[in-house]
Amino acid sequence: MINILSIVISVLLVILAFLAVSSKTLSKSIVYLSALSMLSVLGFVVMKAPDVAVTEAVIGSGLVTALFVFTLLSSRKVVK
Amino acid sequence: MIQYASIILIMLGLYGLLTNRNVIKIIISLNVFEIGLNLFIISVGYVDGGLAPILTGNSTSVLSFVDPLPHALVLTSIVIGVGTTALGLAFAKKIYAKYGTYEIDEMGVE
Amino acid sequence: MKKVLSLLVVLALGFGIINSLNQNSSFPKFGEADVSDRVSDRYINKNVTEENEEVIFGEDGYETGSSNFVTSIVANYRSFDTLGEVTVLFISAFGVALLFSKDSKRVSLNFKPNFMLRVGSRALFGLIIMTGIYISVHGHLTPGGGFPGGTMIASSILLLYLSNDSFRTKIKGFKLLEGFMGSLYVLIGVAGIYVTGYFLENFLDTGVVGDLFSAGIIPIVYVIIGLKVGSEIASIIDNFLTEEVS
Amino acid sequence: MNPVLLIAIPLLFAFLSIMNKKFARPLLLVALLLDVYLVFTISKGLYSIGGFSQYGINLLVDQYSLIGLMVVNVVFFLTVVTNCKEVKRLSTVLLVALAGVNGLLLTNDLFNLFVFLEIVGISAYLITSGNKRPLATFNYLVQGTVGSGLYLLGLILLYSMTGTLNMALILPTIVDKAIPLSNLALPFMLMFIGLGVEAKLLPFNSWVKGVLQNANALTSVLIAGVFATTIALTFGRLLSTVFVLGSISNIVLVILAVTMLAGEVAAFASKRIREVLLFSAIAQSGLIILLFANGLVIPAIMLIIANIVSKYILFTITGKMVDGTKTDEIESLQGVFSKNKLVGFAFTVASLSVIGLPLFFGFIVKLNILTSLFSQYQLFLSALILVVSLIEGTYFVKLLIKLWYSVGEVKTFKVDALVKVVTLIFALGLIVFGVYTKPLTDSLMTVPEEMMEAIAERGNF
Repeated sequence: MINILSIVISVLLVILAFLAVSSKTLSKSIVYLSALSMLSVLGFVVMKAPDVAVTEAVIGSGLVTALFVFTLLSSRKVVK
Repeated sequence: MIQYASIILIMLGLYGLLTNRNVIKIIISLNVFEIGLNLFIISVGYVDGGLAPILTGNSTSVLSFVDPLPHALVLTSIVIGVGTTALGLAFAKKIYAKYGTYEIDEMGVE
Repeated sequence: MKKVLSLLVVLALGFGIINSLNQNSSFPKFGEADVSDRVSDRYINKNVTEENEEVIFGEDGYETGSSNFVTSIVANYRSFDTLGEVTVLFISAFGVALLFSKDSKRVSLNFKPNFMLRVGSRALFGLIIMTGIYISVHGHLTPGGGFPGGTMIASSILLLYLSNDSFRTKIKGFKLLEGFMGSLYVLIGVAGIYVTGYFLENFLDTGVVGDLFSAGIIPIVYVIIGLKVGSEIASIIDNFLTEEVS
Repeated sequence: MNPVLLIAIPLLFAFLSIMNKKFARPLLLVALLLDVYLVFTISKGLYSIGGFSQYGINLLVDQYSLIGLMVVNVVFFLTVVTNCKEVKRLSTVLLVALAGVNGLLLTNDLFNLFVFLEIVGISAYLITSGNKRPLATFNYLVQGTVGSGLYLLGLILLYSMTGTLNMALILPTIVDKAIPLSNLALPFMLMFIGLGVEAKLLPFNSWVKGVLQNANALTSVLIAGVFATTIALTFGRLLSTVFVLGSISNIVLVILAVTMLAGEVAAFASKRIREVLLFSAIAQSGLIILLFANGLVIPAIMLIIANIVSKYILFTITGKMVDGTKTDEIESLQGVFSKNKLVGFAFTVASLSVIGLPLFFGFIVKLNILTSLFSQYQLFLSALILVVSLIEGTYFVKLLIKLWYSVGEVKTFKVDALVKVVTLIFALGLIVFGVYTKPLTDSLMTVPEEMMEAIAERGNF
């Protein structure tokens, strides 16, 4: 069971990472990055690292995404 | 399996750094690189059938736990990653204020 | 062309790493790490100086009283790393503030907060900040600790930003909190030198494993870390939500 | 005194300094003074943090780190004092940088080293952010982060094989467990690349040009002098007490040789004075790491000391010169020293010492390097160093002639009395040590033994 789960997670991780790196639009890239980070939380849980999972969920997935979005928000203003 | 995936993630991050010419995309690639790195570090301490490193109820330290040291290292590296990401984005905003674009190729020769 | 070349380089590098790890007889295969061979063994047994002994939940007299091994490493065995890490975040937050100019106004979000958002976010604010504090305080018993706890506190402030258009955190207050907490961390370390002879030594009673009031300075340090990280991240968010007045 | 105070005091002051901006600069000066005082009073030994002997983090004070601490702290202090105006908004950053630099020199733990590397790195990004070239600094940030990421990857591989992070324990554990050299090639290569980014080695140093090209005196002395010295010393300790190069030593040597040659050739071809110094600095750091990789610890330390002193003089004077004349084209700077004879004298002494002419400290260093290499029968390397010195001599002499002899009108620039005094004292120091080297060589004698002692004692007390 855990084995299948870890295989699914691995495949999804690679797909999402590829999408995040090669996607054409910035906002899509950021969403993929956030999803990748969320998925890595699952990976941490599978590898029995609850502390890291909590931290990554809050900091990596939440805060970093917010910072990216804020940067995009402020730059969109200047264009107009 | 996750260990291989994490190495592929590190490589994808490097690939993104080499090919992308957009400041924000470079920071995103950097983050992919760091996530891969963190997963790899945790995978080094994983023990099949090991317990999560927290003593609860009536468990004792004789049981087999996964290696807690990499977890502590990853906590540090996640926080450091946030620091550099925030700083990188601040520089990205500076760059945007100066050139009006995130594309390095459109900035002209410095 | 450049993409293909980079792909080839990266593929070769990745293949090389995986290959050399597979052939490496000293590198443990995934899931086969031998913890008893590493320093972590001593950390799990909470005894670095003498022979290994069993640690039982609910008893006292161990080197650190934290039932979460990761916390005992982060806030005790390798506390110096954590001090450095807090410093990294501190200098990043300071740098972000340094890079943005002084005359700035808030980034206007493209929507007016409606009634639901205002009430909901205020209700959530309390919940999130309580969760954050709980996680920080219970860092030595449950997963989590100062870093996620502090970030949660900071994100509750982010919520206030979203709901209230004229809200502006008092950065001065955060600066004071941040500086005060950082100094406190260093001073606890220096106190260790004079009480027991070692920097950042745990000079309080370690108590019973599993109690809330146990583990000596670990919970204190973790709460300090939580507040410091929280104020640093709040000031980063604040800086990102302001833009230069041109 | 406990050496941890060298790190704790600047950190404490940094945290205090953000509460009230007015006190930031006085706090920086006080911290620097305290650190300089402490450096000369701490005693040798292994200091544990938290009291966990070899299982926790240790700070190691031996002759090697003591010399490094003295040099770095004193030069850091003088740099701040002579550039008091530029320091203002960076006071907190400099406090943290001071803590980071001392930490890098003292720490005896691989992961702790990574943390301090990040601290020093981030403060370096912020120090260089003042040059109004955000893209260059961004480039530096990305490369630095990838570099330290690769270092971390190598570190964790090493941990998974040896089960320890203590630098003094790695080598004994490798011997105990009989880990074959081929298995160690990957982690050491990754760590070498990671540190190579910060140490300005060739394929990984494209950040240097953008960051230092337009830098003022403070930035360039800090980055090219203080930080470069610290990284070189840290690298040196890893190369001599932790790394087993084995099968990758040839790759490493090629990287270093190419770094040196490319640096000197680029310096030779350059038309701007700051670029000349910059590329020369790259070549020098290649040479330093090369010496460490060959196990020549004493000549390497001598070269590091000669380097930081001459780099301080050259970059400070150049920075002031460029500030005053608003140009750094060598052609338009012709004859500047004919109006500023004292400063010109210091500059000349420093550059002649870098080339390695007799009577100056640089000569003793080069002689020492060559004799050590000959005694190891490293003929190829000695030839390489001779060729490199020749190129170096040509462009420095060319530069000096241009700067002394005026054709037509001459630009002038003002230098504070303090800068004059400090650079002159350093220049005289280069001459004095060039004639009478005994005290220095005596104090360096025991360095290699003491470095190995920590390993022999396996990080115990």
